[in-house]
Order: sequence, then structure tokens, then C-alpha cells
Amino acid sequence: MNEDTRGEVVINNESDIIVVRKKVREAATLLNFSLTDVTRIVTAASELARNVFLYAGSGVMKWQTLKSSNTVGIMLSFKDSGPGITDLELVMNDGYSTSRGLGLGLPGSRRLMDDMEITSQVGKGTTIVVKKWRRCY
Amino acid sequence: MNEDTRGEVVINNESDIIVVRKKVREAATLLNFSLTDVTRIVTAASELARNVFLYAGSGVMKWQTLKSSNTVGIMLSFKDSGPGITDLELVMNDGYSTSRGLGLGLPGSRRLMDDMEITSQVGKGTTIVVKKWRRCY
Amino acid sequence: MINESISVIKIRDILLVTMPPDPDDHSITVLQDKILNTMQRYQVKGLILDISSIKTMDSFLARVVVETAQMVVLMGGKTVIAGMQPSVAITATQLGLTLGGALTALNVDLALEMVSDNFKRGL
Amino acid sequence: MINESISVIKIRDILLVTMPPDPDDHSITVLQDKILNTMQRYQVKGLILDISSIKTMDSFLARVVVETAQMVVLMGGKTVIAGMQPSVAITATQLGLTLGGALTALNVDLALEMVSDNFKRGL
Ligand SMILES: Nc1ncnc2c1ncn2[C@@H]1O[C@H](COP(=O)(O)OP(=O)(O)O)[C@@H](O)[C@H]1O
Ligand SMILES: Nc1ncnc2c1ncn2[C@@H]1O[C@H](COP(=O)(O)OP(=O)(O)O)[C@@H](O)[C@H]1O
Repeated sequence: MNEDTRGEVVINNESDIIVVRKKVREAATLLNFSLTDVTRIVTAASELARNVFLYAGSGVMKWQTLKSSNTVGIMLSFKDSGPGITDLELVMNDGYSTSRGLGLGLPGSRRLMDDMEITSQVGKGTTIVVKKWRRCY
Repeated sequence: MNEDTRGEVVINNESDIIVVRKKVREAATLLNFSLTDVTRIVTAASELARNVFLYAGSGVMKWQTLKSSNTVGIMLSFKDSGPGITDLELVMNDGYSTSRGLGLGLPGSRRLMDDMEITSQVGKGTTIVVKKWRRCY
Repeated sequence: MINESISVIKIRDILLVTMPPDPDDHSITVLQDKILNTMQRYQVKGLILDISSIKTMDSFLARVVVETAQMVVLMGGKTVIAGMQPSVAITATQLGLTLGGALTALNVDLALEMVSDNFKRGL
Repeated sequence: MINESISVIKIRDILLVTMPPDPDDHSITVLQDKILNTMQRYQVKGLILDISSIKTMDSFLARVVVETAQMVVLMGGKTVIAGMQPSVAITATQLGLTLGGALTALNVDLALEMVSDNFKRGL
């Protein structure tokens, strides 16, 4: 667990969403997350990567492992220089979508992860950081 | 009915919600509330204690018995120094939730109890007091 | 371990799960994993969730029950929620809870009857 | 070509489609077209969508699956979504996904059973 503790994937087109899923799955699996937690993390990553592609056209996903005194975790950040989000509260509502989407990507990802932070400036871009900690048994 | 007419439970983590339920159940049962009323009171207490834990991180629940000329009752107060509630009317709507909840805790608790008062200051904290009187037969 | 106390029993092609009175977040997560994995491994067609020992159903627990039923549906099973106490039913209704579209039964016996009558016919 | 890997098999009047583990958005859309065309051409009455190898179901994939099921219904057929993994079912539920009213089955065998039992009776 000492090598490969961070990495990034540039998101330029649709197929990069698959690369994001693959990298995040590898990283979360290496960290010994349960299969269900790996699935949660990869699914959130897929939603957020697709948003970067859909709404900003391109961007970058960075991942890194986290360490605390008694457990480990994973942090993913999605950064783009797209149009930004005007109303941060509105987009967190289940079902809100400006595209033909289900409007579950952002609120759903927050539910799947332990922590989610959105920073966005209209006209400048959006950065979304999510974290998940491994349960200690 | 002379001893143990008030008490408190400090809420610091999830398992304290169980302690709240237990204490409130004992108190309401001692006051001879019907099983259904005990269930109503304990359920409201569970909702309000969970909110303290979820939204404020910690707080305290106090309970005490009430006496009027012809009946007895119970009063529960939930006090925290959390973020407070911005819009008191909004949170009383069924289904409104800023977390992954069902948004029934506050409006539902008001329905289960005879009386509910919320005092809240943004940035300072929230105090919620609920009361239930025993039906006289 | 708290989660050990949640019993998951297989009766023919039915899974019978007895909910403990006061489950916490973590034991629920473990329980959901266990239910769905058992369904897959043993080709279980239905789940009976026995909630007769539950004395307080708050909105958190209700969400867990409904969510579990939804998960089971996604995998192709049916859920019967059995044994809700009358006082819990009255309180839940006032609180505003619904159990989604989950089937309900008065007790586990009747739930088993429902299951053998209907699941076999693919209801 | 990625889409080649998605197999669409006709078994009597049923179409069996096996979804690949990690389909991209494009091949999912191509698949949808292929299913609908095949249904029309061969007068297929039902679709079994085998998603047992799918490891991640995000909201895009879920939308396409639900949409496909709805289109099949419009064409007079039925869809059974078969074999969802437990971890996928748990995640999908938390994400907030539902499969509309689509039928579900634990695996393809049981889906075929449902189809031959019920579709014939017009359920
Ligand atoms: N990276 C982003 N840049 C700009 N807007 C975004 C971004 N991500 C999400 N949004 C906005 O938030 C809305 C909700 O997103 P989401 O919950 O993922 O649902 P969906 O993608 O299905 O619309 C989107 O419709 C879009 O308007
Ligand atoms: N003690 C509290 N401190 C701050 N905010 C609170 C508190 N209790 C409730 N709230 C706010 O009120 C909303 C509605 O609460 P509730 O009706 O209990 O539903 P839920 O907890 O399911 O969201 C919560 O989502 C939260 O934003």
C-alpha cells in the first residue's frame, strides 16, 4: 500500500469515464474496501466524471489514499473549468437536472460517500471532492 | 411517582439515541401512558435525538414529568449548539430534508405530541421542547 | 459483535430475518449485505422481515426497511414485512411513514403462507 | 468494436441480451437500437436483460435500462431484468435509482421460468 497512492485521469471524452471507473476500482480494491463499498465509490466516481464530461466538456479526476490514526480512506476530486453551478442547493435535490438526466448524480453521490464538498464559480468552473473511509472492524 | 421525575441524557454518538429511547420509555411507562402513547412519545424522542446527533453532532435531552390539576404529562427538551435552523416553517414540511432523511422527523413529532416549540438561532443552536399529556379516563 | 445478533434463516427458498429491536447504522449495513448475498448464493426468492420485536419505528428505521425491500426487488425477490405491533403501526401512520409497496403480514406464519401461495405462482 | 461484444440471442419468442461488465455510453445506446429492431423484426414477445456481469450501475445506465424496458412495453412486450449483483442493488438503492415497473429476477434461469409461466398467460 505504499506505491500508487495517488493518480489522475484526464477526462476529455466519454470513454474516459470508463478509465475513471477502472482506476478508482483498482485504488479502492487495493485499500481493502468491501465489495459493496468499492461499488459505492466507483458509482459516485462514474456520476461525477460524467458530469465533468457532460457539463464542462473536459476536466481532471485525481484520487489519493487517506490515512487517519485508525483507518484508511480514499479521496477523489473532480475539477473542471466549465460553466460552474449557479445554485448549489438546488442541484443537490433528487431529480433536479438541466440535461435529460435523472438528477441523482450529485445528491446520490453524497449519499454513497462519507463526505462531499462542492466549490463552484459561475463562468470559472467546478471542483467536487468526495471522501470515503474504510470501516474498522 | 415521587422519585425520578426528571433526568437527562447527553447525546454524543449514535448509541446515545438508544439511551434516549430507553430513558423516555421508562419515564412514560411510569407515568401510566398507554402503550400507544408511550410508543408515540418514544418515537418522537428518537427523531429529535437523531436530529441533534445528525445536524449538531452533540447535545442534551432533558425530560421531566408535568402535573396539572387533573392529569400528568411529560416534557422533553432537546438542546444543541449546532448550526441552527434557517427557516422554521420550511423544516416543518413533510418530506423536507437537508440530509438523506425522509423529512418526517419534525412534522411527524409535532403530530405525535400535544405540543412542540422550536427555538433556533443560526450559528448558535436549536432547542426543541415537546409535551404530551395523559388522557384522563 | 452486535451484528451477530441479527438472525438470517433460510426456509426452503425463503429468507427469514428477525430484526433486532434497536439496530444501529452499521449493523444495518452488514445485514443488508448479508441478506442480498444469501439471496444470490442460495437462489432465495423472497424475504420475510420479522419486525415483531421492534418497539419503536422511527423514520430512520422505516427508511432502512423500505430500502431493504427495494434492494430485494432489484434482485428479483419479494419482501413481506411481518408482525408490526399495533402501537407501532398507529405511530408510524401519524409520523407519516409508508412502507412503499412492500407486502405486509400480521405475523411470520401468515407471511410464510403468502409466500408459498404467491411466490410459486410468480406473483 | 466494443458493441460486438454485447450478445443478443433469440430463444423462441424471447430475446436474451447479456450486458457486458463495463459498457460505454455509446455501446449502450447502440444496444438499445438493436434490441428494439430485433423485437420488431422477429415479433419477439419478451426481453431478458442479463445484467449479472455489471459491476457498476450509474444513473446513465439505469436510465437506459428503464427506457429500454418502457419501449419494449410500448411495443407490446415484457422485460425482465435479471441477475443484479447484491453490491449493485445496494448501491443503486442508495443512489436513488428505481427500475420503474420492470420485472426482475435473481438470474436468467428464473427469468426464463417467469417468461414461460406468465407471458403465455399474458400476465
Ligand atoms: N461539473 C458540473 N459543472 C456544471 N454544472 C454541473 C456539474 N455537475 C452537475 N451540474 C449541474 O447539476 C445538475 C444536477 O446534476 P446531477 O445530480 O448529477 O444530475 P444530472 O447529471 O442527471 O442532471 C446538472 O443537471 C447540472 O445542471
Ligand atoms: N437540531 C437541528 N439542528 C439543525 N438543523 C436541524 C435540526 N433538526 C432538524 N434540522 C433541519 O430540519 C430538517 C428536517 O428535519 P426532519 O423533519 O427531522 O427530517 P430529516 O431529519 O429526515 O431531514 C433537517 O433536514 C435539517 O436540515
